[in-house]
Amino acid sequence: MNKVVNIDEIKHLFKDGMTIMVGGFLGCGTPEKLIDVLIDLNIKDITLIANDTSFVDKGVGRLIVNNQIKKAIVSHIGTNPQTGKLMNEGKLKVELCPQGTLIERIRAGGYGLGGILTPTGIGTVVEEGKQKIVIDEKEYLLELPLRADIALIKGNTIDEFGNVSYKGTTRNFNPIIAMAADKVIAEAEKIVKTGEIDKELIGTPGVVVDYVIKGGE
Amino acid sequence: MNKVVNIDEIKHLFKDGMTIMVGGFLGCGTPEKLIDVLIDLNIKDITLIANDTSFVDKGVGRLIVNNQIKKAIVSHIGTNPQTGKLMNEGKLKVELCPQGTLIERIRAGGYGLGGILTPTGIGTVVEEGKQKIVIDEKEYLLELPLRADIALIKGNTIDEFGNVSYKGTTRNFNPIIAMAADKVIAEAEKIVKTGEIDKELIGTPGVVVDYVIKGGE
Amino acid sequence: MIIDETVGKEIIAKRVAKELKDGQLVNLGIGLPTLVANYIPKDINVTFQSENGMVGMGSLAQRGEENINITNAGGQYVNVLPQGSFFDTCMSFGLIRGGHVDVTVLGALEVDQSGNLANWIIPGKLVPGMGGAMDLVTGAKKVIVSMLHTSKGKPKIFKKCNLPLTAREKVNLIITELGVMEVTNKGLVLREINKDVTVDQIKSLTEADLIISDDLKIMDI
Amino acid sequence: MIIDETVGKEIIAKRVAKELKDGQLVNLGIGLPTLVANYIPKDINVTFQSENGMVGMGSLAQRGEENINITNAGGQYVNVLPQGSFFDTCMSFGLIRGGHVDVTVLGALEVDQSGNLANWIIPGKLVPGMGGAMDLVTGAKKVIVSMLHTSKGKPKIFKKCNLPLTAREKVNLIITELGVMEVTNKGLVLREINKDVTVDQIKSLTEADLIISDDLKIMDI
Repeated sequence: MNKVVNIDEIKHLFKDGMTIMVGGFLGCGTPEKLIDVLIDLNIKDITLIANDTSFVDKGVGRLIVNNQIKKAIVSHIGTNPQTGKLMNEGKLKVELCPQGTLIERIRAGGYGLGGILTPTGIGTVVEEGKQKIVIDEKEYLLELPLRADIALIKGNTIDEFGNVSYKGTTRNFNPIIAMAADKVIAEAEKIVKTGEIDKELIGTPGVVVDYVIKGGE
Repeated sequence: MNKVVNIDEIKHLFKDGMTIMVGGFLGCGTPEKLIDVLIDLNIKDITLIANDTSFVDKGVGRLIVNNQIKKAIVSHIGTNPQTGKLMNEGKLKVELCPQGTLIERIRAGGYGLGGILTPTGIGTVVEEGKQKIVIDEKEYLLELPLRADIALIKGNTIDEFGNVSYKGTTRNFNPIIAMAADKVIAEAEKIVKTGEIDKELIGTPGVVVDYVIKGGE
Repeated sequence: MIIDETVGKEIIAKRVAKELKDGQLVNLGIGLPTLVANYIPKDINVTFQSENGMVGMGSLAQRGEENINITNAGGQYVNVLPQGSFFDTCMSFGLIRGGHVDVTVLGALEVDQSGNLANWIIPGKLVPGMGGAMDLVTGAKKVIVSMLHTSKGKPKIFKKCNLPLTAREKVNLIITELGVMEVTNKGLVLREINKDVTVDQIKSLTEADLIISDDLKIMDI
Repeated sequence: MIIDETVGKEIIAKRVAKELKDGQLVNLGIGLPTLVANYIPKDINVTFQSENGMVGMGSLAQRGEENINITNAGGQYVNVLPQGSFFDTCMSFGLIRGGHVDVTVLGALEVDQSGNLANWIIPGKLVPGMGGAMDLVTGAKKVIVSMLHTSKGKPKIFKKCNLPLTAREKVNLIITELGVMEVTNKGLVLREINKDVTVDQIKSLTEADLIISDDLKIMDI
């Protein structure tokens, strides 16, 4: 089973208005070649779920600058001035979510959980409109799961079956979003034959990956 | 910072009546030398949290046979006839919990979450006495976090700082219980200097491990 | 017994194998379901999950070639295939509860026409615990119960389960040595029948109301 | 400004460093808190967490020696120390929310005598987002706010924060170039004072009610 494809073979997957999750933390661990594809196809009205909106010239930040995002569900937009500008102009909707809550919501979406109970956000504007549940005399916010149509992840070495190994801090959102989308496309720095990655190094099992493409190194 | 100690240096940690989590799935990935310590010290009235009660002569099964367990919170007891016998005689309390729920409850305890919402158990006796929450027209059980006084984990190679690498299916509960206890003792097949384990192979960061002991190979 | 037990189990395993599709992730329960692995069509690629922490599980390890770090959910030493990988229990049940497991195949003590399943406890007699079964039946996309049609001649397929449930209304398909039954909105539909038995024979061994498919076929094994 | 800004920041960093204890896991926020790493006493071993997915974070990478796979929470290339390891965001915030991070050191726009902190938004002006700050302040065992005592002479320590909060009543200690203040049940207690300032000077630069400790000490730097 070989999931390695050319860019042309995944283009049909992308549609205007989709919800797309993208891995990366300020661009570290973002699949840049897949961002290129989104830009080339000029997919519009994307709901983006990611940690942040990166920088204007890096990662998902490029999609912001190219006006392809309708709504961004992220924890931080401070490093990309264009995000704040478009938001203030009413051209981009931003839903800010605490980072630890955001990743647990995505995990809940991928792991079949109905939501999460977190103390983060209690006593802040984050709690507005949300159900509070008291456990052991402590308040928690009920935060709901997130899923996407497509997750775009970045791995270091990936095998033909889709098994992904990561390096350093490039993991961040990648292994989690890989569980929470209907289709998962993984961008590899290096592609090897199935079985060639040390099994103890596999961070995302190929069973959840649908397509593998070769990115830059 | 060297966390490697002799058995004698951890004996003072164990007390009758403690709640102890132990890694392993039917004994695979259980720290057998730490079980020896519990048996040698004859620690009594333990509340055990583990996947199962293993076999009579293996892993936590030996603690059952030795009458050291007061209560077992596990998903399965079928492979250890002594568990059922003691339970029927009223000498051992058993709380059965679906495996996926059990591990998420432990994770919630270690990750600072107030509980989990799972569809597992809905419409069964597992839901008795528990709060049900409806999300998106689907029912979920609110299951509460679990923590322990001590977690006993088993790793393959462990460095002096306590960084743990695992092999094969020995992971199971180990990386999760390591997050959910006041003290964490890790049993190594092999101990190396800090930094000698490939960082991409570390499954449990040493920052959550308090003591490292050398087990069998 | 209309059909010998050993032969019956082989029939069941063969028929279940035909339900599996290329690229699927499948969890086989301990016991009879394990036999399914022996009959996977050669032209499809199916990956097996073992809930103790592995995908890409292979066959039982040969004596002398066991890797003590690689076991199945029954605690036996097994091989891992090239596409396989390992993970902790959270991830394993994330795959299960999150619907990433396409098919789970389990045995049953009782199953009923509403798709209820009981397979983890006989109160006062046998209390093995649910292990991962409740999560598997709740989370997998398709739930196949594979079992001998009766327990020593006594029906196991009921109008309504008597034993405590493993999960409510989650079973999709029941495959026995006598036939293939699908749980539908209208009830339990007999889709296929073993060539050596009659509809009346099946009915007499089934406590549930069986709807006979207009398109009843001979069991494809 | 009573004390030069650069000198002030150094004073703060040095004083914060003395709060850290051997074996602790510490998260330093971006900006001023980062400086704390330069003043850790040589006889203690402190491990730094970076919420993007690392413990054992070392110094910034030298130009030409950057590993593009290893960055800090500000996106800069950093080194990793021998005891370090990497993980995903779930694990990172498990460490944070679960109380495994012993100390978090953050800057503030505003902080108040009840231990409320505001540091993530100025509505209508600056909306960077909370990033990991809400989780850090909620989850870390000890929360230290480290900041210049005023913003160009205007108080930042209030009776009650005006800006939207990062977390409610979670701050334990406020360390500025002028002194060390502890949030207690009774209110905000001035425990230490910079040798070059008077209590009246601090009071005039603080909107909060300051309780002067009976045991007021000279700031230990």
